[in-house]
Amino acid sequence: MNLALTEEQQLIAETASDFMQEKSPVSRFRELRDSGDVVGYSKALWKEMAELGWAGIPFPEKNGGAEMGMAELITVLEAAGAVQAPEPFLSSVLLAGQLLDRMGSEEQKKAYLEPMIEGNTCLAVALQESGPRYNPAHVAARAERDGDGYRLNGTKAHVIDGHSADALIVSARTSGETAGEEGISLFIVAGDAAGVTRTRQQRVDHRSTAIVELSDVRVDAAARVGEEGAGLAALRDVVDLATVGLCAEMLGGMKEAFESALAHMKEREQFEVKIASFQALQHRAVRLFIEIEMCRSSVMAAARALDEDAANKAQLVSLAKARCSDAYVEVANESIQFFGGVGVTDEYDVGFYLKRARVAELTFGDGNFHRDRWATLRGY
Amino acid sequence: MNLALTEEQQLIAETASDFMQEKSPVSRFRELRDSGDVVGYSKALWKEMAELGWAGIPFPEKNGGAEMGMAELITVLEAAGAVQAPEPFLSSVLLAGQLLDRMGSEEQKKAYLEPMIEGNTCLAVALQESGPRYNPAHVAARAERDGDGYRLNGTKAHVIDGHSADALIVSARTSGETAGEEGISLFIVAGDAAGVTRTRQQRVDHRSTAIVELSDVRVDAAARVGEEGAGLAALRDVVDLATVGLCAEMLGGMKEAFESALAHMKEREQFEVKIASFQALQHRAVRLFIEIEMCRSSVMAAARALDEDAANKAQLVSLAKARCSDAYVEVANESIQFFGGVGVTDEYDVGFYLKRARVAELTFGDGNFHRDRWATLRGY
Amino acid sequence: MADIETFRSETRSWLEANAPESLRHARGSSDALEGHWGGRNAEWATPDHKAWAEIMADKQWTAPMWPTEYGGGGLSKQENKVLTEEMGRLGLPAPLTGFGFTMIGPVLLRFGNEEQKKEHLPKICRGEIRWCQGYSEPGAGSDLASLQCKAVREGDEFVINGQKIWTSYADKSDWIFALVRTDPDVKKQEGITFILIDMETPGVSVKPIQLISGKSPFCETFFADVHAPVSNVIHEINAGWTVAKALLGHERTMISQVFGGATGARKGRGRLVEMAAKYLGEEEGGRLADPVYRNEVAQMEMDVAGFRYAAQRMNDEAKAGHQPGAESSMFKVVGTENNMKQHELMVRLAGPQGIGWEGEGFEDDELDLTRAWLRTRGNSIEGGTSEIQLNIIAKHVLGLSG
Amino acid sequence: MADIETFRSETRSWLEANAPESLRHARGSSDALEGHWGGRNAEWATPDHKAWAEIMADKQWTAPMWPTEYGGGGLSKQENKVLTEEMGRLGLPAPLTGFGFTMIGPVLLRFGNEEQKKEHLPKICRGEIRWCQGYSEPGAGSDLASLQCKAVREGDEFVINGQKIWTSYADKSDWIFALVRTDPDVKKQEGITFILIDMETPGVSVKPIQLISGKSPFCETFFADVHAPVSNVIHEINAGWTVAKALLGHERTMISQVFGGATGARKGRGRLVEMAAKYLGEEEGGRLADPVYRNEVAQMEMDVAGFRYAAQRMNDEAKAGHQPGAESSMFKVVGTENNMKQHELMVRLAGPQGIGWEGEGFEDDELDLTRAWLRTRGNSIEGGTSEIQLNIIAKHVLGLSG
Repeated sequence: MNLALTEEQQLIAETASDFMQEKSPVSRFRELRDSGDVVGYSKALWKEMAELGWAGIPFPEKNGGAEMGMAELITVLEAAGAVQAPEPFLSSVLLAGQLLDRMGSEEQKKAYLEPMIEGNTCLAVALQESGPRYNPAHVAARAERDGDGYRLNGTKAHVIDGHSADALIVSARTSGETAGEEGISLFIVAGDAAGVTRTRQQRVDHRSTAIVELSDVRVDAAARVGEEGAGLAALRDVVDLATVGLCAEMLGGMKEAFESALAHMKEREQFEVKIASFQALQHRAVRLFIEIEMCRSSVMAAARALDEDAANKAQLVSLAKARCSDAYVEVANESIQFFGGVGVTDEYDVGFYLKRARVAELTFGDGNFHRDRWATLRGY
Repeated sequence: MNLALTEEQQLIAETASDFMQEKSPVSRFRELRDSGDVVGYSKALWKEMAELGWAGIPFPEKNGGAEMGMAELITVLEAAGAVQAPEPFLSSVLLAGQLLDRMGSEEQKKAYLEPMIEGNTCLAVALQESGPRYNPAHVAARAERDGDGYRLNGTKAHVIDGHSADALIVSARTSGETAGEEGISLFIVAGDAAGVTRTRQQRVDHRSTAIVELSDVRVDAAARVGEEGAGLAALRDVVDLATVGLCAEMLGGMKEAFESALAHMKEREQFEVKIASFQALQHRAVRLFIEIEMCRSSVMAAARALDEDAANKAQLVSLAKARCSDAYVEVANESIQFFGGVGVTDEYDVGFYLKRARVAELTFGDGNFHRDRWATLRGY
Repeated sequence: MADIETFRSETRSWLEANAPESLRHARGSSDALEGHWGGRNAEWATPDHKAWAEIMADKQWTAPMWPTEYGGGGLSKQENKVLTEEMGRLGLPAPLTGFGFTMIGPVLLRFGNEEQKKEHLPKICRGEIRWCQGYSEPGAGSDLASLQCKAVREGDEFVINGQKIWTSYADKSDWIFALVRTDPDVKKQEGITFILIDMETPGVSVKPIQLISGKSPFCETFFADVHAPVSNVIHEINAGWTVAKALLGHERTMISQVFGGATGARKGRGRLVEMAAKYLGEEEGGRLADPVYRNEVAQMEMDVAGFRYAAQRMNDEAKAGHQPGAESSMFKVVGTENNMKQHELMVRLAGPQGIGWEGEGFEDDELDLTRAWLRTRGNSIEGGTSEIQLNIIAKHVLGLSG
Repeated sequence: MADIETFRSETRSWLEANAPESLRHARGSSDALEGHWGGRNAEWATPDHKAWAEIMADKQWTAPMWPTEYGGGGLSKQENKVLTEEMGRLGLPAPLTGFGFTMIGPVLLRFGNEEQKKEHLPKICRGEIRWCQGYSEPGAGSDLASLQCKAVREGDEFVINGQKIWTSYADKSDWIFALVRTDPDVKKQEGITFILIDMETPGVSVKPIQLISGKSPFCETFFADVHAPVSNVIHEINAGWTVAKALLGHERTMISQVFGGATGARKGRGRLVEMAAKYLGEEEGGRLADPVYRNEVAQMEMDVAGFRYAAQRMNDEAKAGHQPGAESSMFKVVGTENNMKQHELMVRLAGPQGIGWEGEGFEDDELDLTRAWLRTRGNSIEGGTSEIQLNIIAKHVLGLSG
């Protein structure tokens, strides 16, 4: 594992950062929000990003991808996080795209993965239900054999970008009981298929998830992704990938929130001096700086462990997510404090980071969840 | 509940503080330690303290006490904590004395309680054993009927002041199994009784506990304190009393450690200014000050709840102990940091407070233990 | 003692006879922040609320302890306590509330001249005028004394130009009491004047502030060539800082009391525990299923309880004659931090259900919680930042120079 | 590449042939703090340790990368790495260690004149002279440049009066390198000289310091009219601060590496988990019985692991050509804090068994733990306090003026 950026990674990072600053400053996200948009991101910008190759980074060249890995993708996600770009990397690339890449048939890849890589569609994975929060085995939705196909029933919740996705990959039971490890199968369903009802859940970070109700949704056998009953392991794997992708986005967010506060401190005067000169604030700022550096190392290590399929990759995912979850909220809280009163007004951008920090914390498991997982993985 | 000191309490507090500063400055404790003393405190000074009425504060007048309560006693203990006076208030007054006052026969009070109140003897309670740390029901030691008396066998551990006590009250099972709630009885045994072997455990705070081995120790029925099998509730009660007494001592300790560090900061110069002028240190000092104030309120509330036999008294004991446990260690750690290098030398006194803080934290339950107890008491 | 008991029975009878039936044991009656504020454009929850305010104003009990000549009740501390208790017995809401009673009223009583008291206090007592506070400015946050809103004297008037920020409810208020700079050439604290301004004066405009939590009572208030008579100055010209400081200490105490009172479950299962049980489950017997969050809930409850006992001690010591020192700063810091931490913990307990903004898929309570959490983020900033409070304690309590 | 493989096989053969059998795979062989220090009064763990030092000194591999003319091995970085790997393969301890190798040696190589290098470096390489460092003074802690120990020139000598503190192992050392004030009338940094003093010179006396953890290697060192030749000055008179700063940066890096390496369980159950299992019990399957402490153990392990990856990143970036900035300050802060927290947690896990001092009733490991915990309390002070590190980062990395 090498934790320094290669020249190629450095180049991707710089390109992404330049693009985001130019095409997607935070003001773009603010306009999207204020416009009453219900999609949650810009389809046009998603297309542009895809044309730069970002949606295809981790996929085979034969599907239009770049055959690179998480180490490269996280540099793009960090840049996106810095400007609050809400484009659907997690849902389309890391969850649905990776499921298709790992489990999908060639036909499915042609039909769903490749158009997504080209930026023409967005995908989502409906894996969560209400109840125990972060356990992908908690599936009550059922898929019953119906001729040569299946009939899906159940309710999925908190489906990231699920409201706007062109197609959904749904986890449902072909056997076993809720929370059982066996019997979870995956099906790809068009977003507007008969029997699918999607309710948009507007979140505090001004992005959307969906409640997806499946009522006698009829799909062909060809809609099944992977073998029957073999969905759980793949779900867990892609959730780990998406978790590290989210961590990278969080890293970009915390860094930007912190730097905006630093800039404010160097400019704002109180009691005839810059507030940057107050030692108590300096030390707190340094603590945040250190924390961000620690997060960066953990995220980079986790990404490389996933790329290398390292034995301790799951541990490193938990290490990164626990640390980023706690750090992003703390950095955002402190940054607002450094801004003072204006920091809690909607007019300033720093509030976006606090909102996103909280949502990100509570997505794919918070600090407590991942500390518990770390301990379990390490056998205690 | 009134959380302001009455004039009488104020007077006791001032008397105690003056006495401790004059007769028992920290240098006295240091000399005791350096002298290779094995008792752990000064019997002469204990006598003087008793003559001022302090050993009798919570006991009936007919036994030589003052018939006051915890609200008064904690003012003395705070003064003792400030100067690291190691005299046996916890062991003799709050554990053994209170057990005798609540459960003892008139003969037992005459024989054991009254001489202690006069400062002529010291007592200890052997309630802990090795294993689950803070649960007084964890008793494996047994008392078997032997004619009209009992025969005691077992090993008690961490007996505060047990090495030097003139008599020990021992918890042992007359029925039931280890950790069972029923069947725990109390017996008073002379420190030098046949079959009693005491091993001094020197602790990091330069005070001592004892391992007490009971090997066929024969006692009369008259040595039983209270009814057979009825010991546990009383043990729990007196541990709560002693816990609050310990909290008061901790409060005195943290306040003194903090104030010594403050004084140092106002005197010591670095970079041509007093280190007291560094804002980062100022804010940290204020945080400690606030924490100490919060501890004081909690300790006073717990003492009064015990005196008033309030319904939530056990909760308040846990509130005080959890807070003081965490705060004393933090205050001592930070105070040493404020002192800088000299703070970790044995020549300075502040190290005594860190050592005592850790021991006190791990006596009668640490923060985690009391948070767990609080939750249980509140039904969740 | 006989007198006070007579007062109690008379009060009880009078309340029984006069208080509107519909307001007895009404929900939220003790919430000092959400009373009825009166004013030219008063909004009354029900006609009975309006009637109740009028009945009490006639009785001169809207400001029970103010002198009778200004519309107050002239009650002693002891009598006022009895009145509060008896109103509490019936669960009656305060008839009127607002900055008139809590801020400018006390200031007028202490610093106002006879004419000013006669002019303004009775209107406050009758709920005719609603007041707001014009202190902060965009360029002067923690360093309040650096304020720039300018007042230039022209004959018997001041002409005011500048901007205030964080003027709560300015959009609903009739008058504002404001700090303005009347002398730019002296030490900054010495050129400030405390002045009263009618919000209907030409040149006054107000713009509400949107917070990260959504709508808020805060406004920006702008003054463009606003004329106010010199007779509206409270205390002396250029002596406004003295008035401001008195009021700030008062405000800090109020805020710390609000946070002391607003939090925490005294009895039974508090909201935190209920939420933990709802979102994370419980075992048979009611033990919370997640032991790590259980520990956090206990810690939080204990912090809140600890704060309550600290507040009680301060009150008990004050009763025993101790002069309060910088305690209000301490309570401001701890009370706000507890409130913030508690809301953060509640959101974390609710998990994915705790991060809704609006619309479907979330319960109303969940959406309220999310907004409340975001709103609390301002607690450690408004009313004097935590950093300022720490500075005050460092200097005035610990004697750390700097 | 061929050359280096040749070097490897030759090195391997030579080590196999020459390294004492008894030292192979000896415990603690990689502990840089506990090697053999040599010196006039050297204490050797075994005769084989002494023999090993002599064999290696003859081979000139006690300081493998120093120039051969001063007793070093003249190895390249790559060769040195191979030597380290091959010694590691056999589990061999470093033959010699100490401040001669890590501090004064590098200083002499950079700042010393030819005569000084010829005089001192070979003796270090042969373990004949043990060095200690005289920097800190009682009155000058974090503000090192305010040191007062005075050196007055008399002809070809300096006469030194004053005191040093925290001189590690001064009681066992032969020479000291010290900062002394040679000009009191200029800016404090500009009047300091770096000088070498033989500890056997009349007027030098040493007093060991007792710490809260018990005995320590630290001493106070006193100078009373101590004469040292002017030729013992390193670099120029009054230019000692330049030398000192170079050495301080070096020291910080070393300390951060020590804390990076000393902590943390890379594989299997670490010490923390073992202790938690021992003192708090475990369920069937090995899950720790106390879920709240389990969470704390996980947090601690994750902090240590996070630190390790941060250290690895710094190394990888350095290899990729990045100039290290103030990273050593960051690592000093985090490494020491992790170490302190870890020891505190271990004591808490051990509970009443974790607070023994000496004598019966406690296991040796328990008593060692208690002392180790107390010793770690100095970690955030020694080698530059955490506060100084934070100041450095604030100024040099974040550009916060002040």
